[in-house]
Amino acid sequence: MVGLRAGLRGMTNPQLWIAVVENGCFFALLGLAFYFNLTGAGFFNFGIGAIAMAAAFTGSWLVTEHGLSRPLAGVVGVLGAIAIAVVMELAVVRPVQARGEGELSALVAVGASLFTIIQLSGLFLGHEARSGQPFWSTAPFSVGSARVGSTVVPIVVITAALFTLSYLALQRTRLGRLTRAIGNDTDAARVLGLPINTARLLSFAAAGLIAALAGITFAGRSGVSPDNALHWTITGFLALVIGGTGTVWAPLLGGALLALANVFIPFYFGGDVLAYGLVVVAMLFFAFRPEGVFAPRVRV
Amino acid sequence: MSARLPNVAGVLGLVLLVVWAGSDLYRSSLLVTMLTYALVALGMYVPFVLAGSLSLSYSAYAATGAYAVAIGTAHAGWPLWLGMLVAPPVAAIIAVVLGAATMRLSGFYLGAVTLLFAEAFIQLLGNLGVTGGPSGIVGLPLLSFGGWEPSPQQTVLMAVVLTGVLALALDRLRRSPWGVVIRASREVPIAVDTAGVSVSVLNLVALGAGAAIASLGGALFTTYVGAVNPETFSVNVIFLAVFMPLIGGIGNPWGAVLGAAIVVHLTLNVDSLASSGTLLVSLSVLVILVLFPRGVLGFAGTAARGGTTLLTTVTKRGART
Amino acid sequence: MTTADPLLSGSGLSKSYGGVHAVSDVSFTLHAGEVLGLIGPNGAGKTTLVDLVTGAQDADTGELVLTGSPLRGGAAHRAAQGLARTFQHPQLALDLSVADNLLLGAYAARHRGLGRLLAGLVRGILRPHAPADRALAERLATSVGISGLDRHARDLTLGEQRLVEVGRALGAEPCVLLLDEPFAGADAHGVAGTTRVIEVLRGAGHGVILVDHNVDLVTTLADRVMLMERGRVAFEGSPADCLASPEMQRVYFGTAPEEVAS
Amino acid sequence: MTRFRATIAGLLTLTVGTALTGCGSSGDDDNGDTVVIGLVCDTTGPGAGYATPACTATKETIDQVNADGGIDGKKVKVVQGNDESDPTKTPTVIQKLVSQGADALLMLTSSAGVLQAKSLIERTKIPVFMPVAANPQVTEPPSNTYLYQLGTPTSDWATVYCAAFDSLGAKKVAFLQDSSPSQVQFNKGLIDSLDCVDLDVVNGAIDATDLSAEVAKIKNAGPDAVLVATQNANFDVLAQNTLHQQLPGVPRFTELLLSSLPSAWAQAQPGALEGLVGLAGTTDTNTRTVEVAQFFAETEGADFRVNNFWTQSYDAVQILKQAIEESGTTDGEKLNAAIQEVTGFVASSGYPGFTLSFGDDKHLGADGICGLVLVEWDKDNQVAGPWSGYEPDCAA
Repeated sequence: MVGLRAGLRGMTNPQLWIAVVENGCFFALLGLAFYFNLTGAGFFNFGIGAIAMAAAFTGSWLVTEHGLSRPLAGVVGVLGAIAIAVVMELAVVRPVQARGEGELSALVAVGASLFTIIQLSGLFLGHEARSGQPFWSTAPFSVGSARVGSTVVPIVVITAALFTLSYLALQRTRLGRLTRAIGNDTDAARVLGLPINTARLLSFAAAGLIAALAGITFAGRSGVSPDNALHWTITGFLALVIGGTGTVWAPLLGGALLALANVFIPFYFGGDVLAYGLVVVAMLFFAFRPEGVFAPRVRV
Repeated sequence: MSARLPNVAGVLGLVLLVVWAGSDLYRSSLLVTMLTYALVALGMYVPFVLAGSLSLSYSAYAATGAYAVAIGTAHAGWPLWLGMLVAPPVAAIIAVVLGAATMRLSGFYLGAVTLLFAEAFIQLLGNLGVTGGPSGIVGLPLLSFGGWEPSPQQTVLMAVVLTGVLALALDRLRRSPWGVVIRASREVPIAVDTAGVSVSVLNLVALGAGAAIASLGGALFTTYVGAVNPETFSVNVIFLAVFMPLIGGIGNPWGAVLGAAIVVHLTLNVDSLASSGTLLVSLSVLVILVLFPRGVLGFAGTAARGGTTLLTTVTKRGART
Repeated sequence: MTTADPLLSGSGLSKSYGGVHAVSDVSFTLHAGEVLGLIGPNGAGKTTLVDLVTGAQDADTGELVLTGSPLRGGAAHRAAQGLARTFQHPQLALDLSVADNLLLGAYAARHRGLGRLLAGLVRGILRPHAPADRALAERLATSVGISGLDRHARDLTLGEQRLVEVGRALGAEPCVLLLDEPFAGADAHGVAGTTRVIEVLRGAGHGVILVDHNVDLVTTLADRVMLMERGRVAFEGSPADCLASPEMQRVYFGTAPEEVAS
Repeated sequence: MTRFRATIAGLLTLTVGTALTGCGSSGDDDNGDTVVIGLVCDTTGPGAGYATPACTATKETIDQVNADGGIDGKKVKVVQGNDESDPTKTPTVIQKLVSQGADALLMLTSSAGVLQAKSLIERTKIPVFMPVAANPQVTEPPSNTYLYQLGTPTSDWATVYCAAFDSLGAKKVAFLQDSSPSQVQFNKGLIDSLDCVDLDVVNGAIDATDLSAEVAKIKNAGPDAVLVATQNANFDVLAQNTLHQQLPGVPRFTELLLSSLPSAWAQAQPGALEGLVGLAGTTDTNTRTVEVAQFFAETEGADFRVNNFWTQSYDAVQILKQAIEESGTTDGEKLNAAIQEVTGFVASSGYPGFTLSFGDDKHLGADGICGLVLVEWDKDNQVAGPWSGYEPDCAA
């Protein structure tokens, strides 16, 4: 009875649900960035976390050290992130994949890119954590007993907007449908003479854009440092694979599930259990549902 | 003939390194760090390069080796070398259990789960009592066989011999029927399966063998330095171990050893306080992956065969793409 | 086992994906020294049937018997019982040499089961090269008619790749060999090599299941032919009867609509 | 393309080539005219946040010592290494500095690295200071003969916190710590000593992106005060942001790190640190501190704000200087004995009268609790100065 009441106390605490929403949106956006890369290039871009970090970190550096306005710094951060993503594709991923050695070489290449971005950020902008400088924040307010922080509304709005736009872009535009076709079967697309390279490049750029917006907005919560990059990458990857790769909405569900784990595992079992809990959740999930919740439709 | 060249060069290189280190404690320490990395990278070579499965738990296996030595000595009063003997089977068992639990995963999925496992393993080492918790185990005695206590130089020499023998063994294994089967399983698992060798069992054997070798790296480091703690083999080590064979060249196990030497040189021996060793290493990996996919060894081999051959390969590769 | 007992038999084999019945209720027999031809249009279920027999896919229903014992388990287990196959899309390790690819079947045969896998690991380190293996590779190459053992497999033509696959299967010394479209993309030389292997196996009392689009070749080589259509056996009998059958006329030149689902 | 590849190959060969040539001279530079101090600074790894200022402080102090005539008339030479707080590198970096003739080491890097090198330091027999480290495990036995820290044991922290809680009348206190094993172990002594209050311990994951669950638990328990016990600035800021939002009005305390990291204050949301009380190492009421701050301000500029990273780095060099001068030697064992003779060294941190002493079984320098200063943050997330609620007394 006591256990049940304690259990309910967690589940009925609106503050925790606000945390689930805020974290879930962030994880989902990172997952969406992964999804774009997967769709357009058939490839998990493990540099996503580093790109999100670099955008937020650079923006913050521009605001605090050079007095740029937040929106301007945000634009620079986003453009920089897109540039990094495009360079990664053109200079690293494409040449490595062109040799046709399977996915491992490309995976190691983006791994090395991840570390390079982390270290270059540290070298030029400093290794210390910086305050987040979101280009948009709202005044905190209360809903009943719960407080809604300044970054909650922006990240929810941005998430809703980006997911809707992504859905429309991928389903309703010719280029989007083309991109999906290429991700489904690159060889067939090549035979058909589709503009594979353009679509790939666009998918990298879109992933960079989404990651940057996610990073810049979420950094408003507790700052950003180069050390965040790897953790953000793994989080986004997990959000995508838990949600599945079947629809553009999948990372949203994956992000929400991951956020539930991140909030309620510490609440019920303590924060020290989180590391073990994540391994177990990931293993169970991959073992029983390796294709995620929303699986791509099986073609016979 | 050309197959033996890397072996001869590798052994010669190790001998030169031993001579170079001499009785200098700093150089010996560099050499031990290099051999530690080399053993972890050689361990990863088996599943990663030969079988093509990216298991990222190698920090855990190195730590298993280190703790086998430390716990055996500190709690059970074993001599250090006994821990070194116990480490490989223990690490192999952990790897096989983890491998069995992740049998259905491959590629990115396997990488993600094994990386999470590695992080949880570090947390576990810090929470257990027998491992000495977060401060680990320090103050281990020096290596001793019966009454004979080898000098640091002799210890280094033994480590060099161990690493050299393992690199030679892996090179022989790579070219043996077993090696052909496992290398084929990387490209065409279905062909190997329908030829009668279960690829999942083969992968488990590769994971076990790799973990056993990597554990020796951890055991060596702890034996030489006399201490271990949960952060000794952090997630950093995993990525270094992935990068090292690629830097050296994946065509041959000696590439892993060469990669370890280059990484240790770049991170510890180059006096560049402002820039970080990690940056140099990741940049070299990018350059090598993009421009020299066969690594330093592959490039050296090509160069050795003369400029004409180089030109032909490059033009041929150009023609194909 | 008497000579009348089949070498390999299947009964009631079915496999469906979602609502599509790739193979439904197929039964067959293969006798020692016999070549069973499997023909039919694209999507008839030929390759799926080969997959079900070799264990590359699990059947929904059905039984298989090889030399009197039930044939079950995964692909590796079935190979150990005496099956070998080639693939519609050749599955060669492109980074390895032709010799290594040819020897893969024999090598794999030596490493079946955990015990032999571990023993092979130790033996591989102690003695990586046996001269006998080189000789075996040369014999396999000669029997399928391919040369240039030290070439990379990636430099082979499609026809040569198919020959290497046949040689690889031969190296495992199977009692039943399943050939999935060995003639597609092969030149006259390739056809001759594979044909020779089939004849040799037949002469030695092994069984061969031959799947191909080339109806002329299959009917020439096979002792018996099974015509498949949409996952079912439409006709079974001697090549001559098959060619003359109304089912053959219907399936290939058709009165019935040809649904081609890939 | 071919030429490009060849050029890159040439560059790579050069880099590798330096392995054979560049490190040929690692002889013993200690020819008696100089004192060589080895400095291990993590300037590019996870410890860069605190190691960088501490490293600068150490080098500036050594420059001043040299300008004043050196130690015993000998110039001080600095040899420096960077281990990126990676324990597999720390032993080698130490060996490198020792082979370059280091007579003593100042380590501004992670505790894990130094723990890894403990056995090595014991064998090498040269004194090692960790001037700014707060983790006392490093200087606890075994293998601690040559290791020293300037800090205060956590039992002294507990005394200060208890007095502070008492001044607020807080009986029930929530204790929020990051669950990294090293932090849990570090806090164990503190928790054991905080028997003055009813303590409710809550763990959060160190790399958490969110602490709402932990704070919700704290809120449910209804404490009179909250102590955030972490050495991880990100965790601390995230915790303060969340507590400020969800438990406004409940007094908050933190450990020693945050007060020394102005960059971390900027990470907090506007006003999130208002009213927070934390441990610090310096106060303007100590004239020694003011003098040292003025010295650093000469090179660091007018904006310079002193904290214990600077004062402790300064003091470590001065203690080393005093020990070498009193023993007249740089021999490791004799120098070590001389360090253990240092008593009543007037520190440049803490309250006036705060002293440092070392001994055979005293490897943590602080004498008493008045090396600790409680400071309070204002609504601009800046440290406003000492907290009015309670001041540790040097006489206590």
